[in-house]
Amino acid sequence: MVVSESAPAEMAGLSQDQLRSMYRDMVLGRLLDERILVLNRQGRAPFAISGQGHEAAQVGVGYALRRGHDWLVPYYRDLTLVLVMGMEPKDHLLAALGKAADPNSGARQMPGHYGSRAHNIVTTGSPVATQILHAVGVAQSFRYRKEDTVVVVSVGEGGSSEGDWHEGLNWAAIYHLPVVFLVENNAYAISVPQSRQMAVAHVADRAAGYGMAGAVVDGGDVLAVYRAASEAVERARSGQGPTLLEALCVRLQSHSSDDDQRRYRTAEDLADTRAHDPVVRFRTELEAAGVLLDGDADEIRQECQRLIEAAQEEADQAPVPDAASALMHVYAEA
Amino acid sequence: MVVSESAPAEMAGLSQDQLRSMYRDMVLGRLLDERILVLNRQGRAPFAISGQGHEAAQVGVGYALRRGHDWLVPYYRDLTLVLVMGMEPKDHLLAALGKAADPNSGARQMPGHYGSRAHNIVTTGSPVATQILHAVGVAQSFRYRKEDTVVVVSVGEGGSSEGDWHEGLNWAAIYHLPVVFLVENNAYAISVPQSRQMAVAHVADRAAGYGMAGAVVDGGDVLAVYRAASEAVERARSGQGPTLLEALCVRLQSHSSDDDQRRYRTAEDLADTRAHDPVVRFRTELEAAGVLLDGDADEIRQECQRLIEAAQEEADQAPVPDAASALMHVYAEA
Amino acid sequence: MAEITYVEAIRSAMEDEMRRDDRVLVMGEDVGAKGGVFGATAGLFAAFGEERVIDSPLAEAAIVGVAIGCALAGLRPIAEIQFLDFIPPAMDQIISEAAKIRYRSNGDWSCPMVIRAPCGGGVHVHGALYHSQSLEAMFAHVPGLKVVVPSTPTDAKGLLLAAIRDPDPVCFFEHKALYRSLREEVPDDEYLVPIGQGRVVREGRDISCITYGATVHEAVAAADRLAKDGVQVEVVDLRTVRPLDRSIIISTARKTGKVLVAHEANLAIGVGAEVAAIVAEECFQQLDAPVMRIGGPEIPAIPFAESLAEVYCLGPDKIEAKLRELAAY
Amino acid sequence: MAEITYVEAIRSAMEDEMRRDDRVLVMGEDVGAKGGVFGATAGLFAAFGEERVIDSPLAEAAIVGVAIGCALAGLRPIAEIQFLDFIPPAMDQIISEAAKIRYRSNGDWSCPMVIRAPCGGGVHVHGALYHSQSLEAMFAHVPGLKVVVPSTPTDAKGLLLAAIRDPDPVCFFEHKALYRSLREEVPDDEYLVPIGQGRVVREGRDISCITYGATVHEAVAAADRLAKDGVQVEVVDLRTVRPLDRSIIISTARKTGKVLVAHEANLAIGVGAEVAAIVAEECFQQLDAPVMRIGGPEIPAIPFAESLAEVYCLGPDKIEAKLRELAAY
Ligand SMILES: Cc1ncc(C[n+]2csc(CCOP(=O)(O)OP(=O)(O)O)c2C)c(N)n1
Ligand SMILES: Cc1ncc(C[n+]2csc(CCOP(=O)(O)OP(=O)(O)O)c2C)c(N)n1
Ligand SMILES: [Mg+2]
Ligand SMILES: [Mg+2]
Repeated sequence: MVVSESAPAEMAGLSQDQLRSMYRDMVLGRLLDERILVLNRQGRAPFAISGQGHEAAQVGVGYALRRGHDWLVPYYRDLTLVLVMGMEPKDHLLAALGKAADPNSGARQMPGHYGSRAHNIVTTGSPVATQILHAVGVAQSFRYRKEDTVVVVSVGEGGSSEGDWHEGLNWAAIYHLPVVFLVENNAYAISVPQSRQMAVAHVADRAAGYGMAGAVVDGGDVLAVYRAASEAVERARSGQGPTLLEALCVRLQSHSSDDDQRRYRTAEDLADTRAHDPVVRFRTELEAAGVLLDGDADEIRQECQRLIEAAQEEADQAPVPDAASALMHVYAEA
Repeated sequence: MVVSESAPAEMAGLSQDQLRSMYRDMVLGRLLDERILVLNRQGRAPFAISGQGHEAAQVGVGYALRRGHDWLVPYYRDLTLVLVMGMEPKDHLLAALGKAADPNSGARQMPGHYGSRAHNIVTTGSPVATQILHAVGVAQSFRYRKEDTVVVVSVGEGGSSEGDWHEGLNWAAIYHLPVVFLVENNAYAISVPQSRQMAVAHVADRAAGYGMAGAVVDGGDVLAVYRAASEAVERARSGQGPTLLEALCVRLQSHSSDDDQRRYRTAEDLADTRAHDPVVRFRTELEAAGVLLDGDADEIRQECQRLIEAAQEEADQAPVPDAASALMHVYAEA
Repeated sequence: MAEITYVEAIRSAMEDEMRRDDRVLVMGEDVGAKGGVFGATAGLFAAFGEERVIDSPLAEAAIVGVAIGCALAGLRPIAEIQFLDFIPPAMDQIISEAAKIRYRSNGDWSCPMVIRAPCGGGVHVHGALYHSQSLEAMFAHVPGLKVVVPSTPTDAKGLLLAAIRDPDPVCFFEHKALYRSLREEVPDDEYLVPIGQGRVVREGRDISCITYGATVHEAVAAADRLAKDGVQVEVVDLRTVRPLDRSIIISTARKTGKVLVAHEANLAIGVGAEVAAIVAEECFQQLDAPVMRIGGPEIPAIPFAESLAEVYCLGPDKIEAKLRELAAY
Repeated sequence: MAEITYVEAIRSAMEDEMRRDDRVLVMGEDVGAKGGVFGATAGLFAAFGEERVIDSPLAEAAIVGVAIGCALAGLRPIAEIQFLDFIPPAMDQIISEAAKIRYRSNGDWSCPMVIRAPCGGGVHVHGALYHSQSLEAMFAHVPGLKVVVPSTPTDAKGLLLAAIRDPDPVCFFEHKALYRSLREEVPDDEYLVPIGQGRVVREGRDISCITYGATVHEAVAAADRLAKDGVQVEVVDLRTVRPLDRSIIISTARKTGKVLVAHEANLAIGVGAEVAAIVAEECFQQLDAPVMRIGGPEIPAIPFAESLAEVYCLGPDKIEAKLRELAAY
């Protein structure tokens, strides 16, 4: 198990534009996430699930992909990652408000159930870990058609306890499939701490037992994630098989809008979590490295806010689904 | 991963009587197994599933247990192991012939579906790997009641691909439960070779990823198995948690009476398998060590044959189940 | 008599039984410190400790499979599945194992355990497709299981006590829309509601509405409306969908001669089909109208947006319309 | 026209379709070199290689889940589950995932795939409790799935071709007692049997026996016996149990006025309950007798010993007795 470390000075060989773009995507994800929580608190969005604290992991992985070509099978915390893949803030505000134009599901599913064929983002449901097997099947198809496409599938550390997780990793290893298993480990599955989920320090400790590569990376360090993910994606693309990539994240918010994490996490734990905000950290690093100059961060923030504002205006106006449409798409329409 | 090696000279600290008894149990299992196959070929037993080639692994494990105290959750190849636990040849001839007095299931299940409360042998069905979780629950109960009982659960290497297997090992590791997971690896799951079942050399390579002890042992070497199993049982009994114990076995017969392994195994593979008959091997070792003297082996064989003969006579006479009884035991009888 | 909610009835049944019988354990996701996502196990962790209130890994087959092992070893486990929608990974353990253990061992082994899960949805439950399903038909089809779907706090408590003491596996499905919306006085003293017995919730001579779960309350509301027009609807709460209380079904159908079966679950091959088939076979001579059914339409589950959810859900209006159709027949 | 067995019909449908469409893949336990435990995939491995005929690990959720992924990526996978009894571990992937993919994505994604499994038992199939079950009701309850249970070689081939080309997930359950016992001439040219259409196997004006799968042949045998006494039984083979062919059910019931529904699966909340409920609701005016049902008794599955298996199984005698009961009504 290699815990990759960041070398902020060299900035992973990325250009200043790329670095700023990564930061901007993290900010966009964060602000959109915050906005959705506000809509929930206002009683306008019945349900919200937050990815705050996972932005660095998601941007790091997203930038390692050939967007428009590679595939993603996400999970509900991947708001920032699906934005990186090309979805728009409006798409998720439409979902939060239950509007017909929600591209994920037409407001049939709860918000956070991502999917968009246009962006190679596979539709996802609620059951934890089922998506692992879908990604393996997608990868099997790439291999069968001799395509050089890679699929990333994400899941929480809790999800690694499910049988489907095991069956999927095992299958991918047997067939050396082009898939990256991304575990976004935020140390909790709702209220259940990692120590009640597994008896090992890292989910990626299991990679060897499947005969695949494994890596643990600091998920608060976007560049470290980018490097580790790039390696994993390269491995997959070049036919050397799957990787189990574990990104150690923090969960800044409660599990969902139906949960209150103060009821089962100590004040110290929560304070420590807040101290590991990956967006703050990357800003600090970019400022120290001179990539972000005075005012740049604020400008990025304002640009993102404007985008979200405009998106919300559109989403507010959008109609709710037509009742009759509820009966459609059970089977292919004749 | 430690591959335990046998040291035949010292004979694992066992007395000559114990060694002879182990050999006798292997022979009894083998002969009974052969008899059941004959009944099948005669058209008298509709189905048979053979454990030939697994006898050393099973006797080695069985002798490591406190019989009458410890528990077993077996699988369908464990004929010899359930005999070691105290079941009788007659019990399995009754099952093979579908007789009412079959103690495993009253002829409701196919032969090979072992179970006997009197012998702490948990009832088993056909679905592969479900039993893993039952054993974990049994072990959780021992722990809850602060008993010093150990449970062994067995499964094939193919069964290790099932989700239940993963969920069970993970749970047992988290709670340090007194369970020994015995994988009887005979390199095939029906026709599927190990290379299509996993991308690792040994199932026990997975132990570390669960945070539990693991060992691979030559399942053709009864004393090596006995030693490895004794260690695992001791570990469990003393509260140090579960062990994943893999015994490398050979499958001398086809998967079941419905299968013909010559259709998917090469002649060399089959010849090599036959060369690894564990019963022959132990006999040779015991003779070399002077534990079995001239004629001893034949005498043991004859004793076992007589036992089986008598048992079959009884089983032949025994009545088939009464039709009305088919409706019983769906729920507790009022 | 204390006035308690439906979820408090569930909670107190478990607490009482855990005090009375130290073989009773609870296991499931988040049942410990958090007390369950709906609070059904609130306080149990503090009262009984982590050996008896087990925060399981995120693995439903394990929750049920380990509980089966506990039952085999003589304990009385209660397995909580966080939402009924997440029970399918445990289906094999439930229908291939728990349901068949007594039968396959010819009575040598048994599997006394309870599998609790919140079910159901509704326009104001925002759970959408995967936090709203009513899957009881799949379990009610399976000999070896018992399946209970209580509709009131009193029943919830009495039936859960009976389920925990039952010698066989019991699926216990609790409608999440009832958890906090219903409040009722329940007896302070221990009482059991027998599994397998329905209840006439409201007497009537003109039409029978046979139902269970949260739909009972919608049926009663609809019946009240018809009463204003002089049509007397008898509402029967099945309470248990396996085994079905055939005698209450047959007697109400023979009495009124007109039957509507109603449930939230998908209609096709649901519990209602069985009830209708029983009525059709047993009450042929007494029927004055076709047996009618109302239930979930041919879509997978309840969608998220309210405008869509309404298409799925029953509610008093739709039931009333069907009852009036029957009345006019 | 070649005379082929039921299993050969299955095999040749897969082979033809694999030749026609390179998106078609087969995956499952032992489907490769062994050709499947019943030989349904015999020769495919040699013909199409290991990239298209995949010996899966022993993991049913994976077989279905990976097939779903293939379908999402544009292939047309056929997933074989070795015995229907071993499908429950894949239930989550089937009912929570495959069945809901189109609906939950509002039509953005779809999941065209076939899940094949041998089902059923009988006195001379020695499979016992876990190699004999008929679990179709569980899948037929679920919107989003189609469920096909063919009874003849001709139907098996034509329906399997239709299933492979269907844009949605199809469960395809093959009765193992038919695999080698039935032989029939099937057309040499490509033909499809449409999913969702029943078939009148034998015309009759007095009683309808509505059934499917292997029971069709038992019903025909029973009908032949009644014919000797001048009672004309119409035997209807549903062929597909989701979607049900309502019009054939209603028209045969209205025609004869007497209906027996028969199937091997457990009776309670089975497909027969739905058929009976449809008849009861739609044919009330035309019925001359109660809708009757016959099916698996209240035991988990078919026991091993013949004396016990007979208690479970239908067979012409039991069906005949019920038909005579109806005739006499
Ligand atoms: C099969 C299944 N079981 C339970 C749930 C309820 N549930 C939703 S998220 C969750 C916790 C997931 O934890 P983890 O995998 O660590 O991901 P995180 O939410 O921490 O990112 C649970 C139990 C579910 N959605 N699916
Ligand atoms: C869940 C399930 N799937 C499939 C089967 C059919 N089946 C019975 S044994 C077997 C192979 C098991 O192989 P392995 O685990 O290696 O044990 P072995 O038979 O080699 O001892 C299969 C596929 C089953 N019984 N249960
Ligand atoms: Mg987590
Ligand atoms: Mg094997």
